[in-house]
Amino acid sequence: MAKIEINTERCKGCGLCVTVCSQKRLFIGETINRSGYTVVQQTDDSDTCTGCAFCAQICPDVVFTVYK
Amino acid sequence: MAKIEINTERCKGCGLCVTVCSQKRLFIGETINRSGYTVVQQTDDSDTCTGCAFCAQICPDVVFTVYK
Amino acid sequence: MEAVFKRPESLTDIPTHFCPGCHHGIIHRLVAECIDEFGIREKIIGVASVGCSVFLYDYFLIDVLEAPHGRAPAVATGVKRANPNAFVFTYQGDGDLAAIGTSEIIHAANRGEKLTVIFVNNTVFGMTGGQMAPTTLPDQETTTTPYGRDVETAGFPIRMAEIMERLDGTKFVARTAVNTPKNIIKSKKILRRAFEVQLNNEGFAFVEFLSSCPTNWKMNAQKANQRIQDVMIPYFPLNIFKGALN
Amino acid sequence: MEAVFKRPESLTDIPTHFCPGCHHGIIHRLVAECIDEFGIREKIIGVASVGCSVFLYDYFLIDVLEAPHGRAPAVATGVKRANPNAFVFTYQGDGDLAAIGTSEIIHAANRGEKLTVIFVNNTVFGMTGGQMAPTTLPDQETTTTPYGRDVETAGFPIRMAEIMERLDGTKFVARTAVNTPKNIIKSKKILRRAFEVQLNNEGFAFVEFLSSCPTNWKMNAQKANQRIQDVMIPYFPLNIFKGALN
Amino acid sequence: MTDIELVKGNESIAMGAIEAGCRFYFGYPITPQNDIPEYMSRHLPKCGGVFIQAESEIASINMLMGAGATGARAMTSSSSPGISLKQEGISYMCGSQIPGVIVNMSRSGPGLGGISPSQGDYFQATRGGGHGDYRTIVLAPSSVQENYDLTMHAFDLADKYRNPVIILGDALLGNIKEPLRRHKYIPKTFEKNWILTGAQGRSPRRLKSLYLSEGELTEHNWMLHRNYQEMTKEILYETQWMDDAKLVVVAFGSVARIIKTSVSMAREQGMAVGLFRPITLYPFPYKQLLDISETIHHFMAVELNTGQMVEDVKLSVGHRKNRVDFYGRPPGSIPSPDELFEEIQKVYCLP
Amino acid sequence: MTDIELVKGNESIAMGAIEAGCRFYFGYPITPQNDIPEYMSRHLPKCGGVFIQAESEIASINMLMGAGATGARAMTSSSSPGISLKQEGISYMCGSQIPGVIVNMSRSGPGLGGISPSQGDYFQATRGGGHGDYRTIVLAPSSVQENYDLTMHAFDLADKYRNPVIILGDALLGNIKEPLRRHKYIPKTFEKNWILTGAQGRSPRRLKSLYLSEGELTEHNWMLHRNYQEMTKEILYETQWMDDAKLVVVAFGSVARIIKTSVSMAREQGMAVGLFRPITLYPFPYKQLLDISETIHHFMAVELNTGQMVEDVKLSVGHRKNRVDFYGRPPGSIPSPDELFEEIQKVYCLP
Amino acid sequence: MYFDCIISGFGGQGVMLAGNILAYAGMCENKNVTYMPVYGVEMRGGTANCTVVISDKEIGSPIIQKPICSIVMNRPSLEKFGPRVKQNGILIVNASLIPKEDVNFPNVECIMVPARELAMEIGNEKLLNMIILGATVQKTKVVSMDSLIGSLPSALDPRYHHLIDINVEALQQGAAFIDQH
Amino acid sequence: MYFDCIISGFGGQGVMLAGNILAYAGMCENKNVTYMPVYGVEMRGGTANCTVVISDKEIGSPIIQKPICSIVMNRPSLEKFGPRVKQNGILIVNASLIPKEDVNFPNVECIMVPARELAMEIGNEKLLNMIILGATVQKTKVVSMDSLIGSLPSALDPRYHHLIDINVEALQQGAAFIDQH
Ligand SMILES: Cc1ncc(C[n+]2csc(CCOP(=O)(O)OP(=O)(O)O)c2C)c(N)n1
Ligand SMILES: Cc1ncc(C[n+]2csc(CCOP(=O)(O)OP(=O)(O)O)c2C)c(N)n1
Ligand code: SF4
Ligand code: SF4
Ligand code: SF4
Ligand code: SF4
Ligand code: SF4
Ligand code: SF4
Ligand SMILES: [Mg+2]
Ligand SMILES: [Mg+2]
Repeated sequence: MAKIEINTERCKGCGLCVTVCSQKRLFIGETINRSGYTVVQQTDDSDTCTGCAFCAQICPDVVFTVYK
Repeated sequence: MAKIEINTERCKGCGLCVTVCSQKRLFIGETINRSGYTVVQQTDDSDTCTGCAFCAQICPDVVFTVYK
Repeated sequence: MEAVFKRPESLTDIPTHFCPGCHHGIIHRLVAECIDEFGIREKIIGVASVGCSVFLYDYFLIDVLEAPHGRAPAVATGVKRANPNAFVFTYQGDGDLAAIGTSEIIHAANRGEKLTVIFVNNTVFGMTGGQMAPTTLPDQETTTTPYGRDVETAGFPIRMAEIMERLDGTKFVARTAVNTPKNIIKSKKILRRAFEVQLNNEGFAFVEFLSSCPTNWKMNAQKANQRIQDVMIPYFPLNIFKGALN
Repeated sequence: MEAVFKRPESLTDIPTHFCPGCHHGIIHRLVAECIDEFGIREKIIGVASVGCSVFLYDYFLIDVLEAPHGRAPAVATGVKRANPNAFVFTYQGDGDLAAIGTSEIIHAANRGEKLTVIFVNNTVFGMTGGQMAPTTLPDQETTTTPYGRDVETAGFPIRMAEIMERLDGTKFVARTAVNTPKNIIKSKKILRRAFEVQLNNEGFAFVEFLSSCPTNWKMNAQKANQRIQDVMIPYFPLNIFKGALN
Repeated sequence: MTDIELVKGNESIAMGAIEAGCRFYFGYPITPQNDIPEYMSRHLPKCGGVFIQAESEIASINMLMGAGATGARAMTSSSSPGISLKQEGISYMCGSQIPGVIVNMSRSGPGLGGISPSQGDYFQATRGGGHGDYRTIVLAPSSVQENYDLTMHAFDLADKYRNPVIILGDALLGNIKEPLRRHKYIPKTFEKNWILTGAQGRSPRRLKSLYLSEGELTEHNWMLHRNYQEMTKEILYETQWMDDAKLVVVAFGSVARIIKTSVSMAREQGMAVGLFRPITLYPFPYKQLLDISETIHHFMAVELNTGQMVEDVKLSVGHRKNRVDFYGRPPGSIPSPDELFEEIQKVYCLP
Repeated sequence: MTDIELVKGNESIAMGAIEAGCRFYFGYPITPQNDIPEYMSRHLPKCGGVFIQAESEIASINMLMGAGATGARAMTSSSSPGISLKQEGISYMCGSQIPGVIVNMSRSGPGLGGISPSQGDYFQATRGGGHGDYRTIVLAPSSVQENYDLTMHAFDLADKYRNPVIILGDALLGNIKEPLRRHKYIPKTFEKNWILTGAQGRSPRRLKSLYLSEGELTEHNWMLHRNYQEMTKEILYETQWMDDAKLVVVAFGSVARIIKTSVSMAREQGMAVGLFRPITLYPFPYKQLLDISETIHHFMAVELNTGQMVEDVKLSVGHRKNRVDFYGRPPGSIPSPDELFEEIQKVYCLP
Repeated sequence: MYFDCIISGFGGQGVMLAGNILAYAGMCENKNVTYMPVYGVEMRGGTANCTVVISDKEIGSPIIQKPICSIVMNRPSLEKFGPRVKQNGILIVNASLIPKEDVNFPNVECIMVPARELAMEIGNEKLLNMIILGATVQKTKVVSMDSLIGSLPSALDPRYHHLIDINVEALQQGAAFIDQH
Repeated sequence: MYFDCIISGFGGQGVMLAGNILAYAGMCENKNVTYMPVYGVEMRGGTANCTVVISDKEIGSPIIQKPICSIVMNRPSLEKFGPRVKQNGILIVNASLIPKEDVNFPNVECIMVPARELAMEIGNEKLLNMIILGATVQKTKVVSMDSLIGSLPSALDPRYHHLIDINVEALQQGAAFIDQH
């Protein structure tokens, strides 16, 4: 069991995390943050997250916290 | 048969030619040139010169002309 | 549950000015993690260079000195010699380190200054709008090579890590990339080692990061990462050129 | 009888200001011979650097431009690009080329400028009174390394030819010496080749000469020549690093 | 070529250079003048020229020196910190009498400063920031059209006096777009019997700045000095609203155009204010300003710095019964026409 | 330490530096100041200091900046062309408020010029040869003893104002030997709450010159400007034979001592000539000279160049009814006391 | 005749292009014009703005503290440039990102243009700058719509010339919006 | 009391050392002194000269156009500095390299010192500078012989202190030559 937290206000919507999540549970949705970026979101199936932290590793804006 | 010409006014008396002459026919004598250097001279035995031009090659001041 | 990944403490909470997908952000985080892990935040003096990374002092909770363009290794030499107990690093782009600062990096390395140099090679001058860098690849279009870099007249992409390797003064020289999680994890190990080399007073450490600049490459972040894999790594091979991970 | 050795015509008849036994004189003569032999005296533009060889223009019957200290390769780049039919060479000391001018030589070489660079390495700053040069050998005493060069703090003697070899832009790179008639004859061949590389429009040619400075080494001319053999050549191996004599 | 175009200031300089026959450009990127190298990199190859992005500003100025030595028309451009790095090279070019055009689209200082407009490099440009007694002609355009025209002129002056010429603009004049009418360059010929081309059929030439025999360098310096005196022939300036003026505002370059608006506001309010805009900063129009002070005794120097050109104004008119006021705005913000109008109001009634 | 020694000018500077606590020296050889690095390379290691022969003047000034940022007392030295190369770095040090001592034993320019004495770098030193609105205190010694004393003083001033200080000597003051009385440095303490040492138990510090928010850099520049105004407290100058003088000769550094002989010759001939020697060139003793012009109206600036300091003399006293004459000798030869005496004679009777 | 205007918004919103086209149109009407961009250091993100001045007299300052007209395309721009509009000036607001209730400046005529929606009608969100520009010109009459449209070929990079028609449409859509409100 | 002197010769003749010792001796007598060397660019060969001024007043110029005294050790120096000696001044000539007939300056007292020969008598040609210096001091009395000798330990590099005695001998030899002629 693992989970991630997304600090969307820092997200710039670059989509890198989306490409590396092995569980394909990240996506760029419609939400726009205060800086005007369309931010990343996670699917509701929180139990699919493996806590691999690939998303966190590749995110240039340190948006994620990963718990395991 | 070979011979050398020494332009002593250019000579700085460094002695490098003396060390390389295989025939040991060069020496630093007593003569001082206009610039104040004690210059190189050759022995009288002009027939011993082989024209190898080692002296000329090593002289930093292009003092020698070598004939053969 | 325990946080297995969280924001390093040496990073401030200010959003960076970097473009979406820019690797400067990743490299900043790796540096911050090393600072945290070695517990040296309070004995660090960072030397910022001029390039997209100039705002280092906004993002790290450490003492920072801003060097003139290209001169960070000389500035860092002054800092370290006057303050040998401090941990001193420079963070420099390829324009900064491999163009205007060629002389300073070569001689600081050759003197074996006890510094850690973080070199971010993104094949362009990012900050000034995407001009050719010494590391720009053959035929790459930039704003000053509008017809592609012609190696015949504009020179060849310069491989700094290989030149660093040749200098007797360097102790650790590596090139790495942060375009995939795997490479990032590898990079972290390399960077840790580059920190240790200074912490153990062994000598000069140099890490070249292949880095993306989606903005000036005019591609999105993913394509930029792919370009690193397909185009940059073949030209700039990843390697530990000198020293070892231990 | 025929003159088998005589003063090259490209040399003026002015006595040089060089010290007794200084190799600058020999290297000047070799350059002049090449100019004569290729018949290019009237299409040469020489670029003098700042060092004991600054008076190039007094000794050669050719057009000469005096560059600021270290910048001869950049100046020569401007000359050659604006005048591609001219034969352009620089003549630089080790202070000039390997210290202040590091950046300029590396980038001119890396751009593959069609230049011939004559590099005179005498392990000291001759003209300014014998201070340490980047090529000063370990433990060598100079006026700024009074206790001998301590490589730990003053850095390692830098091997420029080896660095030049690493750059993709260079076509011919060699190191040679003029301390014996044999080495001089060899040097001549190497220098001729370095001239040809430009004459054939092949690219950038670099010849490093190991050279003596009896004055600042504080020894007589013979001992200085011996030092080249015994101490310098082991550290700076003679070699053709790139290209071949043909 | 007489069509009108909307052109960016930096590009107008590049266009003027190419039109004037500049075929060699050497530079290193720096904001706010990157359009110049970028334009050159696109257009020089098309007209048989050479663009080199050098490894540094120092390399650039030295390449300029090399190309200039062969008689070619060549240019480099940069902005403040980069220009500081060129000072040694400029001193050498002056000492060796090698022409070339150097563009400084200056930015805020000191140090890294910022990229906004500034006139903080006035001293550096007019007094020779490098070592020794040398000067360069300094042209200060204040519109896109002038960028273009003065760049052409700069090449002529450089050749005429065998001396580098500096174009001193700033971030405002580099980034602004305005209508530009391009026109053909009218070629001027200069005897270049000093250039290096290989000593074919003539005795060898040398271009150098080292003079060691007793007295030789003194003579060389006097010769240069006479050349600098000659340059006073080239003085350019603009005046407006001078006829009945009681106060003359002296300003150059970007701030001159901002204050032009303020002066016209003053005129609308019935204030007798005139505007004097030096176009050559070196040689400075000392005499021209002095002549004006025959009838007008109140001057106000306005600059985007803490006070540099004001010294030249004082050296010119700072005696007799004249009054010289100063308003300076160091870089980091730009005064608006309203603010400057207020400053004019403040000094207008001073004795 | 109060023994008298016969010491070379360059070495006296190195001695003063070490005595004042300078433990870091960064430099690159250039004639005529090589005794400074050479002395430092011999003596610094003995007192726990660090000598680095840098790869260039640019590296040296940047090392100085790095060491200065940590609060260390550090110095670099060079001569004219090398000082030109340091201009960018000096501008950065001023912008970042990092102290340091920079010695310019100047030589002849422009370009490579020559190695004889010169005062051709006056403008560069006093007006900031780099970019932007910055200034450095400039101290101009004129004897070996002053070399020593003013070098010590320079370190105090640099720390006090958090600004680089330039010592402007020349080949004459570097090569001359004179008796020197060394003495103990009286330590002054300066609160250095800005230095970088690692953010231990305090919030992180930054030393930088980049200021981008609207108005921020303007404010920073005004702050620096106020600091420069403060420096006027430090003005130093020497006067001699002023009481009844009708003509005041103004000269600094090496030429001031040559002309001292000429002025004493003039006095012997009964001419009422005085000597004013600015010791701080920046800040220049404008007011002090102006005060003198209450009673004396004739000034003569004498320099080893074609006319630089004379502008400051004119800015100071060039109004009212004063007369300012100038004699300049550009480098390459040195005027003898007799020649200068003749020049004094020439202007003495002018109205 | 004298007109000045500050156009501001996010980096990608086409602020600079709009300013360029407006300046071009002024030039085509034989006016004096200046166009002055302002960027941050970064060449990325952040807000961008430019100033356009059109006059039949010589133009002094190309930088204007209090413009006659201001176009604000996002909220930070509104906050910075809204209050600066001259008394009796005009403020053109991108209503798609800024709610009406936030726009409250006495003695300034505020025009709310739902630019994104209007652009979407033509099928491309990116045209929102053209919608707003069309509206501005129609409102201020600083240049004729013909000049505005006529300047597109010169102001647009040839790479984008195939998009001229759709841009024309967007300008007209913006103008039409003004006519209808 | 005021005295100045230019000492000149070849590079290796010890010109600078002689000047240094003289200045030192002046300093030991509590005089003001200056010593000013002049080299060519080259650090090698060529001629070298230095100027020494000794005075009981503050010394202005350390560079002298027309010295009271001049020591010339070779011919080029004679040619350059001979004519510059002040009226009624003194010219000390190295007679070993310069023939008497070439030394002809009206109103100048010319002293021919066979320096090389005298030095050889002590056994070392290199002492010729000391011979000449001794002669100069004895002739001009600018300092006492005691001061001159007393300054050797300070003026000579410690490496050469074992040569002090022989140097003293040379100074005395030079002085003796003056006494005898
Ligand atoms: C002396 C000087 N020259 C040029 C510049 C302009 N400049 C700022 S950053 C930069 C290059 C940035 O490229 P790089 O070092 O590769 O960093 P990146 O932005 O790509 O990370 C340049 C040329 C400057 N600030 N100072
Ligand atoms: C900018 C600058 N810095 C320093 C100098 C002083 N300088 C003249 S020659 C030289 C070094 C000479 O050494 P090298 O290049 O090895 O030539 P060498 O005399 O040994 O042949 C230096 C440092 C200078 N002229 N200009
Ligand atoms: S931790 Fe792994 S599985 Fe979970 S969201 Fe991140 S990348 Fe996907
Ligand atoms: S990688 Fe980071 S910045 Fe990019 S989309 Fe994912 S969370 Fe956002
Ligand atoms: S040519 Fe040969 S043999 Fe003859 S003198 Fe020269 S070195 Fe000796
Ligand atoms: S090598 Fe040349 S300079 Fe040296 S002694 Fe022989 S001839 Fe003279
Ligand atoms: S311009 Fe390039 S390097 Fe700079 S922040 Fe943007 S993506 Fe990163
Ligand atoms: S100092 Fe050295 S390099 Fe220079 S001329 Fe003398 S021996 Fe040759
Ligand atoms: Mg980069
Ligand atoms: Mg050397």
